[in-house]
Amino acid sequence: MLNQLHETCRKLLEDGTVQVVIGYGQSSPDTPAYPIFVTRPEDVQQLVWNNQCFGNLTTYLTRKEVRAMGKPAIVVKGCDEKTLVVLEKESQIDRSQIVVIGMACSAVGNPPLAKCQACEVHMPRFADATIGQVENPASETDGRYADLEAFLQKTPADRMAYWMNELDRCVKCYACRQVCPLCYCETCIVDKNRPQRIDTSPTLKGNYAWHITRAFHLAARCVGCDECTRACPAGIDLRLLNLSVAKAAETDFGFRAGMDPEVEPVVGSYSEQDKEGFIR
Amino acid sequence: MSEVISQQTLSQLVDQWISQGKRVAGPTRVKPDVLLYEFLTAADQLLLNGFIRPANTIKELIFPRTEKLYGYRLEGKQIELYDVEPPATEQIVVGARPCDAAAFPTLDYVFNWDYKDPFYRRLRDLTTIVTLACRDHDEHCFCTSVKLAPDDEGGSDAMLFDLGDGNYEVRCLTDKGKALFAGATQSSDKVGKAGPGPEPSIDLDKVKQFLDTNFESPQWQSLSLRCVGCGACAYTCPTCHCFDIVDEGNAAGGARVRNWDACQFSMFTMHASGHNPRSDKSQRQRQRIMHKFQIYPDKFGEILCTGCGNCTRNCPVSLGVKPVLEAIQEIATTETIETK
Amino acid sequence: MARIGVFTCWCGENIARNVDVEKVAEAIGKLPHVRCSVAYKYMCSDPGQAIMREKIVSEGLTGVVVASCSPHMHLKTFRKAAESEGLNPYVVEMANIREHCSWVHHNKEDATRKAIDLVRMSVAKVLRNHALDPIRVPVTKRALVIGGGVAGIQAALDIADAGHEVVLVERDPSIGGKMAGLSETFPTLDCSQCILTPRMVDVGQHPNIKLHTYSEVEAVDGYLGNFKVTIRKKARYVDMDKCTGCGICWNACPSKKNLSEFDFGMGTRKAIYVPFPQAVPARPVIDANACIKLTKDKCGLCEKKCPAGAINFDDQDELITEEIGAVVVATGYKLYDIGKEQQNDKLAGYGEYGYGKYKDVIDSLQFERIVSASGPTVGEIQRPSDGKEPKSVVFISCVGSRDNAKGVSYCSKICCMYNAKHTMLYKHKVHDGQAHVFYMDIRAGGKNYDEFVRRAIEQDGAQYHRGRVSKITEENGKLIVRGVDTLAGVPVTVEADLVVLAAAMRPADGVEQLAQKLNVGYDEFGFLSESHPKLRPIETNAAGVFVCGACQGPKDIPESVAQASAAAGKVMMMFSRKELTREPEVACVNEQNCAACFACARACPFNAIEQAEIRDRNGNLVKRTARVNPGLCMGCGTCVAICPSKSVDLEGFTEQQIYAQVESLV
Amino acid sequence: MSDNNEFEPKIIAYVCNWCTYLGADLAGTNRLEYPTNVRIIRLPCTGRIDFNLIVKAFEMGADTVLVSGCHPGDCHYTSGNYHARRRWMLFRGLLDTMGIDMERIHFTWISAAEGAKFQKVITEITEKTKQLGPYEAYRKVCKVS
Repeated sequence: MLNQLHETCRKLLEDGTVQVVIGYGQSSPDTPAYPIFVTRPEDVQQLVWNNQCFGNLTTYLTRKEVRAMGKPAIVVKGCDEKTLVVLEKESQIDRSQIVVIGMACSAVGNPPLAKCQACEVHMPRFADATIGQVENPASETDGRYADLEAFLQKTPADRMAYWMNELDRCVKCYACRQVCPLCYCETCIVDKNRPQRIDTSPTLKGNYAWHITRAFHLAARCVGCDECTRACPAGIDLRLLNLSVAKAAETDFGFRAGMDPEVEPVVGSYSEQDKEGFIR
Repeated sequence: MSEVISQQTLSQLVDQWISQGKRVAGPTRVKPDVLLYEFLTAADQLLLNGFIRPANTIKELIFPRTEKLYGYRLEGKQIELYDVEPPATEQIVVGARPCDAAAFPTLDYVFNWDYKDPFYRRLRDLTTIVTLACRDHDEHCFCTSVKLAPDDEGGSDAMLFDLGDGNYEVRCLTDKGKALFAGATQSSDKVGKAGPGPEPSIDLDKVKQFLDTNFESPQWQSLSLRCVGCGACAYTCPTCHCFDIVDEGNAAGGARVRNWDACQFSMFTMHASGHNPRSDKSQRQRQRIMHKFQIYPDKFGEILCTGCGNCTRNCPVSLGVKPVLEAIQEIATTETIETK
Repeated sequence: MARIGVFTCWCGENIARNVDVEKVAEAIGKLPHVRCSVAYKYMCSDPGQAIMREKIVSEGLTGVVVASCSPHMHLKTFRKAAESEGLNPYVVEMANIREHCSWVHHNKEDATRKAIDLVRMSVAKVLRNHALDPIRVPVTKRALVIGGGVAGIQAALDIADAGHEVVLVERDPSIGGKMAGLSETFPTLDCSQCILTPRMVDVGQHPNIKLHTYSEVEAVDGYLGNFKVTIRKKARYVDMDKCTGCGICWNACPSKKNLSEFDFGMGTRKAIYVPFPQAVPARPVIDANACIKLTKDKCGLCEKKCPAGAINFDDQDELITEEIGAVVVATGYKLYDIGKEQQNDKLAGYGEYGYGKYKDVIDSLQFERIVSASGPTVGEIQRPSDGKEPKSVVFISCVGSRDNAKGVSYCSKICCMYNAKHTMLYKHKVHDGQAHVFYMDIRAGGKNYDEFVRRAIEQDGAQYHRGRVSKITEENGKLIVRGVDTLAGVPVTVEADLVVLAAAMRPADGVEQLAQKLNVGYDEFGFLSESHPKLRPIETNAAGVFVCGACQGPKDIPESVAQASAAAGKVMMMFSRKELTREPEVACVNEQNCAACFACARACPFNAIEQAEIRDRNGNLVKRTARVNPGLCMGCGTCVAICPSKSVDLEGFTEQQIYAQVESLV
Repeated sequence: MSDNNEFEPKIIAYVCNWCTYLGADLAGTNRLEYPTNVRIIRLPCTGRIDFNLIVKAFEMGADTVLVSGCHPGDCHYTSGNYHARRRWMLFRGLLDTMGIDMERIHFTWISAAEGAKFQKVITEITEKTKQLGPYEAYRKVCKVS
């Protein structure tokens, strides 16, 4: 599998199809793999593929420094690939100008990450080249919102208490935003101060406003790669927030971000038949 | 001869401090997979055994992530400014890593240089730091590369050494430290010893040489390419101390607050005009490294890094100081070979 | 430095009774940036406005708040007053302390406290207001009229007579629409063609009218006053300039058996034909599907015979563009299909009436052709099956109309009248014949309408049965119509020679696609939506696009004509100005900050946001961005709410203004 | 607050200019009395009402927030309220998870003709908020240490 990856990338670089391969490198086994940018055929050996390849590399596709390197090939897992669907819908990428190398993935992390438990895209679906086969794609896909549903067993008051405790640890390092492939705004709303909609201070007040905003700006866009959660140095479970909006989008509109390139995004469109039980 | 304290007595001591209304902080598990320095409500929350490297640092106790500088009230057409109550509660950190404590002597320079920062000094005076000498280290640790050690005493008021038998040797290094443990220890002939620490992997002189001569190097581009531009490294670094000052309030009034800021944010150097002198992330990564290993040393004679490795540990893409320095070292070597 | 003036109104007792206006003025006077704060009995009165104007000058005010009634009441008034002193009208705001305060709260202390809050909010807002200039858009003084029926003709002539150019687009080979095919019209029984054809000729000859028949609107770009319309001129195979309309060609044409659209299939026509003798233009067109030359590459007689050499078998569709300033849509109607086969599944159709199965079950428009002097039977009433004169005719109303089960809930409005007309026309030609009408209700509102129906019943002896027809069967040459008379409460069976079904009126085919091109709304039935049922019945929500005639809902001729003239009037209003000015409270994109995700463009109800590119001097792409077309933007602000980075803002309701209001609520 | 020191809720209402604002005007014209607690902020359309405004209202100490506009089909801008409705549906999912008290956010359609409904809604949510008491939880969030 790794050889095939190396060969594919070497060819792409050799025949000039792409100028850079965005893939995973690793300093030592069983440490988290990190993004590397291979530009010379002889360096493809640096590329690795294993269950430590957590990152969603698509976040680099919209960065000017990476764009400047020329046409990219990018290594994606099935889950990361969903991001491409959204990015294209939002006209951030031109799919024809990107070579997508899809890796068969049974799960990342040991034990596997929460998202992998309910993964249904072990095999990338739209890749230009798909590498490998999934040995044991064990996953009960209906458990997609299990953690959220468990959390919602708490009373609203307890939920409030939980988040006050969690968000109190947020230092506003914005790792959640910066690592997110869909947070590509030129200037984030929290960095705009006329008016100051969100307090920039890492106080509970500022953190609430920030995390509500972050999660909601990803409404019906977040593909659930959970990079924000993984990136958070304070260990805040942002996944729950993403899930809650995703669940609303699925239950109310049967919409799941990144799954079907054909369907129109939920936000920015409407149906006269939309439910409105909560409105009087 | 040495002074020792049993685990049990230490715990009693901690509980006693808490009951005295002091703010006692130490490494603790806030979640199964989240280890942080937090204020403790009971001694049993304190973690001292095994390899303990909290994701945050104790700089927060002395240089808070957000700090009110003064308040203002709007009365009709008048604006009234008022000072904030200075903090008065004594703070004690127990089980801090020496690499966290070692940051403070370095930080003291910048906070007591042309302007003596009263907020910093106040909390510095109120805080007593009890470190625990390291026995173990992980692949990110590199204190030995920045001329520190697993038992570096810088910034510590007292240092504990795990004797492995349920007792700790206590070395009181300052009067604050002495006062803290007065009467709580017994003499013993057991002498604690720190672990060997990581093998030094970085030649700082070589690095400095590169920095002095390579401000415009194209290498910065590749060194910074994978950085996503968040503040995780700076905010979990014991020595990073940049801040931003903002006013927050409404029609009734508000406050001027000082918040942590990080040099990897694209907005960090954004001018009001819209011009950004560090518009490219390679410039920002360069700034971070240069500040720590050239600018600060040139100005204060101290490296702005304790080799704790938190930047890499907390980096979503495992970047941080050590990998960059190692890369620089490699570049420097190959370049010197080429020049030969 | 901002200098705000606040003017609190007593509104006589209206405000002062429940709000301590002096206390409000005093409290507000203490606010930062407020230079003067006065209360007066009637701010909207001349002396009241005079006080405001004087202060604007003497205090050099940069912003004004009037605390009085609803902005819907007087905002324009006070903005005008400010403007008269050279202050930009858009730095004037109001605080509604009457409708929203003094009139709904009786505890004076609480009401006063609330009033102070409301004014404080307005002061906070006005501090963030800035001068705005009305948006000026040039007007191309040419109108497009879509549809050449009686409504389109009327609108076109009115506009053209006012001295403006009109482009009239008609889908069929001739203008005239449905009315040209009618025999006589209710309630006067005057000849339809006699009224209409002179107007058609006027259109054909009018120097200001550019007529495109056999053409359709392909695309519409631009906005109010500045539309660019692409028109498809369908291949006609006849050179309009060379052709003299002499008729040799269609006399020569051997392809006879083509059903005439104009006669609704009651008659036939040649492959090369003019729909009817009085057609405008009186130039033939070749039916490509019927023409032997075009289908089998044989014949070509017309080409050989034509003295003018006007036949061109190589003719192609042609796309032309017209620059116009306003659009009048008059696409008219068609009849409900009746038969089981229906265009969309919302409609059910009637199997039980045997339409399409029995030759002698026809619809009303087909009957019009049968009684019409210009029709296939030259006015002789003969039934389709055997050409015999029907001695008994049954007219059934509400076929489709008012029948939810069939998918049409509305009343088609004109059927009651033309049923009555049909019974009379029939009786006048077949004196020994008997007309029956099955109806649900008789709706004859209108000048001389009910009298007309009474005449049909009382003088011409039409038998009216109040009830529905359940089934029609054919037995030895007779149509057995089984119905019920709900008044008598008895079942009724009529042996008829001919049955005429008054099918529901439906919008013409393709109107929904047209509406989408024009950005005009339409209802579940496909009728175009006016922008207000009472006050803006001609306008649509697309600025510069007007509707008239049956495309907006069932109408008879007088109504259609009246509405058409109204539409023409609206167009002339537009054209009477050098340029149009629009409220400047529209959205504006911060193009430097826009991330070009175009969520705003997706959400904009008016398609006012386009994808634009910013290029440097050398034409290299710097970035892409959303851009608002101020000519199209109506200022709803949906884009602002949807933009994650708030790179688009709405003048008059900017983020700064709104947040300042909220943050003043301390 | 009135002289008696019973709790007087702070209610911030974001309403559209063409329906609910006019509905409130009509309530006034018809002299329909309701509690003084509500503070109306006029926006052109519910489509313009951003969720950050709701958060800001709570930060400003609102005990209840009302968002109101034109009935479906009546939107002055044809579809602004439909877009708003969608966003609210998703937003509620989030707030619910965050433990925000959903009884303190009200969405209504009030047309220009429904002055009586405006009176009813304001009276009811004021009463409701009085029962719920001050929104202590969010005030705790906003208490800047």
